[in-house]
Amino acid sequence: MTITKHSSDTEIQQAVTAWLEANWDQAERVPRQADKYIEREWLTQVVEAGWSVPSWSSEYYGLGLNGRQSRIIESAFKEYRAPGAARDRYHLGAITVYKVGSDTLKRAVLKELLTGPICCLLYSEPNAGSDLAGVRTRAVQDGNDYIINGQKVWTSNAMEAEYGMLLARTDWDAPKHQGITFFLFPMRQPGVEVRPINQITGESEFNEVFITDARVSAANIIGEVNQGWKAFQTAIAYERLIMGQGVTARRQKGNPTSHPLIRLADRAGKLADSHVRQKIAQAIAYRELNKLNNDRAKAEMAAGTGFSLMSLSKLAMSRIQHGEAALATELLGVEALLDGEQYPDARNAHFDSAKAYMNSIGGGTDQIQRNIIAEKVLGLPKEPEHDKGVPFREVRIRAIDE
Amino acid sequence: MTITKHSSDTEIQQAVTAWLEANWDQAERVPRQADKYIEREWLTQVVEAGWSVPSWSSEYYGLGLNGRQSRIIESAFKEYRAPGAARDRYHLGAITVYKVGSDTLKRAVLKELLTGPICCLLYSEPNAGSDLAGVRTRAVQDGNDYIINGQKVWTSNAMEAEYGMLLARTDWDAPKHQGITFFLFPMRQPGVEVRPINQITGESEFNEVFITDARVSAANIIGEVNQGWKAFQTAIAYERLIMGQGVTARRQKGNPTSHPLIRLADRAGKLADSHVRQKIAQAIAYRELNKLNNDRAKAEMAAGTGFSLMSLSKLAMSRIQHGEAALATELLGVEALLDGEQYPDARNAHFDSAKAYMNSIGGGTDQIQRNIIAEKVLGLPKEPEHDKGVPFREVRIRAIDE
Amino acid sequence: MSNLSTEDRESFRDNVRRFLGAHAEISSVRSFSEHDRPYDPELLRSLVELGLFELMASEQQGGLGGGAQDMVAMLEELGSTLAPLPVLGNLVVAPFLFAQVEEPSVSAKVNQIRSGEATIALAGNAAFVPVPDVNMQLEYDSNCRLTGCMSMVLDGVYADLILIGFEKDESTDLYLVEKGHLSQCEALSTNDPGLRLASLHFDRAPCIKLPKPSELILSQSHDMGLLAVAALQVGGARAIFETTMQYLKDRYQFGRPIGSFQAVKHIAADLFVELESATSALRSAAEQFDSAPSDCARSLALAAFTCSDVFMEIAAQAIQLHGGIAYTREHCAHLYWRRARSLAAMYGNSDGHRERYLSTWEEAAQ
Amino acid sequence: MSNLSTEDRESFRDNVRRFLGAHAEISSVRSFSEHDRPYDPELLRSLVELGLFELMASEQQGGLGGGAQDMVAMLEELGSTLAPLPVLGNLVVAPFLFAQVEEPSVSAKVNQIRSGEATIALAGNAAFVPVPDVNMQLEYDSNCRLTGCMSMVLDGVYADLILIGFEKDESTDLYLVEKGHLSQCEALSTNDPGLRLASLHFDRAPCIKLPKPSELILSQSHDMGLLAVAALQVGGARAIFETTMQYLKDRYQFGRPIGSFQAVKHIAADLFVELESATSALRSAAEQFDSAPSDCARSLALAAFTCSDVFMEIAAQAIQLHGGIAYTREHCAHLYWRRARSLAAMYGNSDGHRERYLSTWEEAAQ
Repeated sequence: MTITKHSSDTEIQQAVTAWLEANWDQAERVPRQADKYIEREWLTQVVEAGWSVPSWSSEYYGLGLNGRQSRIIESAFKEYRAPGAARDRYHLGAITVYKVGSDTLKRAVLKELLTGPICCLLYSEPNAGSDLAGVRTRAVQDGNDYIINGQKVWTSNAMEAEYGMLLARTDWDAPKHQGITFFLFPMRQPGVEVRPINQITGESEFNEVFITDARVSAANIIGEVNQGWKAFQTAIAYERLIMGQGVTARRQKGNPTSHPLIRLADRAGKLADSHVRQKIAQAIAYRELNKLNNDRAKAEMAAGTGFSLMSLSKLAMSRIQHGEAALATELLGVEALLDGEQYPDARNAHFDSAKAYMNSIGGGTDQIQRNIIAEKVLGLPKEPEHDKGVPFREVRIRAIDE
Repeated sequence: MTITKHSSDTEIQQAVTAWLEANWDQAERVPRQADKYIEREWLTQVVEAGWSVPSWSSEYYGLGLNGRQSRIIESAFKEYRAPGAARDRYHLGAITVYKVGSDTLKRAVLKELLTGPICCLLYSEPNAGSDLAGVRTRAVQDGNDYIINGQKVWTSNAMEAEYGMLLARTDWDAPKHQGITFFLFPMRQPGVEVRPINQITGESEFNEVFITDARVSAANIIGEVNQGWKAFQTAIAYERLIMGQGVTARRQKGNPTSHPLIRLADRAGKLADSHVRQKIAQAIAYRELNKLNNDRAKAEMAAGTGFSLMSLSKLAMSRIQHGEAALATELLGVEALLDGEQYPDARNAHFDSAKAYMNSIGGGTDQIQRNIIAEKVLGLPKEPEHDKGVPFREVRIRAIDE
Repeated sequence: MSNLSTEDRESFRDNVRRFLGAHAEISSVRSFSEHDRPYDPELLRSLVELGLFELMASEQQGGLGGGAQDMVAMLEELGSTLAPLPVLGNLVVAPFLFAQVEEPSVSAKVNQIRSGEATIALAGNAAFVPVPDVNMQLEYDSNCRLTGCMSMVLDGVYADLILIGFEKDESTDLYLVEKGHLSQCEALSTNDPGLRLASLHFDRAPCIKLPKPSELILSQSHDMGLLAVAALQVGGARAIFETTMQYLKDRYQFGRPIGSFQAVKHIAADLFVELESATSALRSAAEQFDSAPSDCARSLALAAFTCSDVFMEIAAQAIQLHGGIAYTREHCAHLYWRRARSLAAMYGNSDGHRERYLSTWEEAAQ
Repeated sequence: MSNLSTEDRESFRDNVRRFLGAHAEISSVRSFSEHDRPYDPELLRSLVELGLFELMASEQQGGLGGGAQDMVAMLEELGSTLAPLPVLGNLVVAPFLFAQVEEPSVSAKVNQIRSGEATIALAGNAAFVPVPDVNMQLEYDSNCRLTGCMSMVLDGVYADLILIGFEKDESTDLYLVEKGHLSQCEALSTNDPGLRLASLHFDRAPCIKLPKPSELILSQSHDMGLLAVAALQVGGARAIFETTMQYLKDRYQFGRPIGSFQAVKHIAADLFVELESATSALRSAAEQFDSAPSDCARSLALAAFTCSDVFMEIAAQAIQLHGGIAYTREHCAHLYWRRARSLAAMYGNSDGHRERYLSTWEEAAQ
């Protein structure tokens, strides 16, 4: 039976289940008809069956289903613990190419992307942090290729990625948003060096990527030459969406039956101290208030009016995370000098205190978030923009340029 | 004996005491040779004797003395409780004319100013608040006079003043600081209406001044046409100096033997509550820290390095005053609903809470103070100025101008 | 529980908002305390016509049977105007206390209250009284007369009826007294011109002793009063916040709207987070009250301190952000600021509610 | 009291600053904890040559007889570098405790400490110990040997000498033990790589029991230690503040230095008020200690919580203002931030000092 957007939920359910029964060994977690599990082969099967990106058009490996219908397939795969579904929700590279790439590009790379390679997103640079459009990585045309030189930073998954979606400047005489091109850039080539960043949390989630005379074909431009900023907006929006989903699922504090700050205060013998109690109460309250705001946002989103509320959560989370971690540190007393596995309370307090900067700096600092809330939600006027309409080569990156 | 800068301190002391003995009845607080006390007559005597402005040159009623020598005279007058001394320290109008007026203007008005009239300072306007140079009061030449139209606000002493030192715009095509003229403007004329401002504290220290087709002679320009901003800097600097002296003397909180917040907490039965105690301690600490900063500033000023510390006090005072008043209000409990003479604690808490805005808004808002500290002390770069070099008539005062 | 649908509630809210926008002058607060007159009878009558006074009355009593969510929605609107109105007595607490009283002697009064003919003040030391007099003494004699006095009675200056809640030995009695039977009524000077207080004296005053209310009704009356204050706080905070945002757009200095300065923007953004948080806390508490009135202690406490703190903060910052103009009595900012300071002292203070909030977390963990 | 003139102190300070600027690498902190080695002997020797270790020794003992103001001036400088140094033991507390000991058996040790040949750790439960072990037990037997253990001894990993202050029944004994006599020394992992802790075990360890110190010496040793921590905090806060201000000038985004954005400026201005306040509190407390050491409780408490809070605040904001670069371990900001977090836990916490500060106001009023 062919599944289309006119199929009933039951038909979809039956079709995907039947397919999985026939092709996937749920117990062994391998394909039924394979000697050993080769990821690319299995993913190819999934793509060809249409389960990989069911919401896409049939021209590009999809079934043209709506969101609800797609979720049925995703759930079935989850139940069978089979990989490869919902790439139309989670594969940043494939989604971006599908949404903004040319037909030629889509035909050339989409299937490859869906059946394996991880795609990272190469946008931040040492001099383009809060000012994301201040890209200085340089792309110079050379026949059918572009030659890339520059440095990217804060790149997730750069070690594993076969492709990077790369922002590079192709016109230095246009204002900053208008001279940027977006490339699907092969990472596994000479001239691409990836170095993990040691974070203050002890983690290394991000990388620096140094690019020296590396090449990318003009055919791999996503969108159009010098129109990369617009194409990039799609990618970044999906990245945030995917990240946001991760964060929500990560940790559920605010469990009604216990609270770590109450436990720490109790252990420190300070649970009767009214000052400590006020601080704990307010810390717990900030988290609960944010949750209530988010609940209200979701309800209002359904009615199409919740954008302004949604925009508050990231900023609010900075106060919550920094505040809880600071209070936990304080409650440790002298134990705050210690760290490491042997002292889990101290380790958690230090880790959380450092990790809080991930929210207050990463993905747009608190300062940028406040600008956005003030301008986009409250309608306060923008600051006069200093680099607006200025050819990018004249925009300063340091005082010495004066 | 004629007093000059070469006289010894003892000679000065003897001379001024002898003069006061001869001319002023210390017990009755009237001149000895007068039937009744007419202020202007007495002040004329003081001016002619040189005691009024001893630090000024002899050409303009002074004796050419230095600061220390002048203080001897001031002290003697204070001891005899005789008015009229130290006008070179306290008479804003006379000082400004003396420092920046033309010789013609000085000869014309200085003596008159010293022997009576109060001078107010007319600078703030409804559209020139934080942006003091945004003056829109208009001065148009008409023969030997200028005709003035506009509105001033936040003027102290406008009711009593015979003259106002007035900032008015004379060139609308120059950038904002360069088209302003400073006038010694007669207040007692048709077209000048003074209305007291009712403040949220219940006081009326300030006034609005409405000026409609009033006149001032071109001879009364202080400094030069269109150079008024510079002349005004002298006046405002002296105004701040005189105000600052007043504030320092006004109230000495932080008396070591009692503290109003401790008393209020005790009365509310909350002096054992650790949260209340922490808040009180921090409130007291902020005031003590500011005092310590000021002490250090004075010591460093002697060594010529204390400017940066001096500049912090006004900003720090906002947190102190708002914080103390908020805490007092909180400690009142339900009594915070009340007000008036019968409830002095409530009345003080409400008054102080309102009056704190005098510091955090008046004389440059906290926001302006932070700009100054960041730019002048910490050397952070200025914001790009939006109205720099722009003809003033093109500077916007409301969105509708777009 | 509420008998109104969400749509009904929102359309009710819109009606009230439109009406108040057209008829309730913020400036009415100024003149209110200067004359010894009660609330504006015309405004009251119009609100009765809008059905506002029917809202909380039960359906048995011919009311709309509204719940906390409905009440809160209306009071957010009333809070935004500052217009002097007998909110806590007539609109919230008395209807709730009377909802289950079927005493004929009271029915007439209830109708007067609901028709806006009579205003009612809440007095005594019971928890449902917004400004309780914890030191009060009261004697109810064998002739059914009351003797005693109580200070700081909200609306006590001119209310036609006084509802007294007197708690002693963990038992609470309710008495209803007519204004005419007061032996003395002394108006007190208040910081907020829109909130008037009096101390009242009774000397063998005839009264109606109401049937003893259940603990549940008493505690829920308190909870409704507290929610009402939180709603007034959110409404007031939102109104002065919006006024301030408009000013930041309109006011130009240095050739730019002052709202384009980054530091000003950031204050605004932070205040907006607080405002929306308070709104969420308020509405969630009301919802919780409607769905599980005996299990809403945590929500209520959260709403109480959050809404109180936020109104204080926003009203205070509003003056700062306006600059000099708000230092004048002509501007409305100080009126909101005074209201914030007064409401913060009703039904206990923020720290107390925060303490209670934490206790609910500890209890849950046990 | 100090024997140094203000000019001498400032020229001493300049020498130390110049020397540290040239020779003390902030990065030395990173490698410090990775090797099981003591402080950099070359750096120590140079500081001895600068006279730093003579500073606090009394003149009778051939030292400079410096006072709290001198100590504080030097420690502001040392605090700015983060360089690992045996500050609290060798420079501050031990010299003070030894200043009046004339026991010949001790003199040799004192000379070693002052020459930088030997480093000394402070252990025990006495108030002068920066990280006291309140639960410790200790036995001093008839053969003059010590048995017991104590956790979290600062510098305990490699110090040549351990000075133990043991308080029991309101009486304090001092013991001096050589490293070689420890039965066990376990290094603990710490959050600040520049501060190393160990737990120490003694099993009938030979020791020198020092003459019983007076209450005054004990309490002043504590006060000096506390002032030293406050000075390190101010020094650290100033260093990372200045680093941050420079970054705000150098770093361009949107074609402007980020320090030209108003909201960033305002954070900087507020932090500067805090920094200068802490500096004033510190110096005033040191001055008060020098002029009236028995009447400086209030000044000391004020300095203690102010300097601690300010370093925490400035170090935390420094990371935020730097943005992503300070989220990397390569950047120095997190090292200051770790130091701030660790110092905040020495000699009690901020809230405790604030409480003590208020008490002095209450006592004065009685």
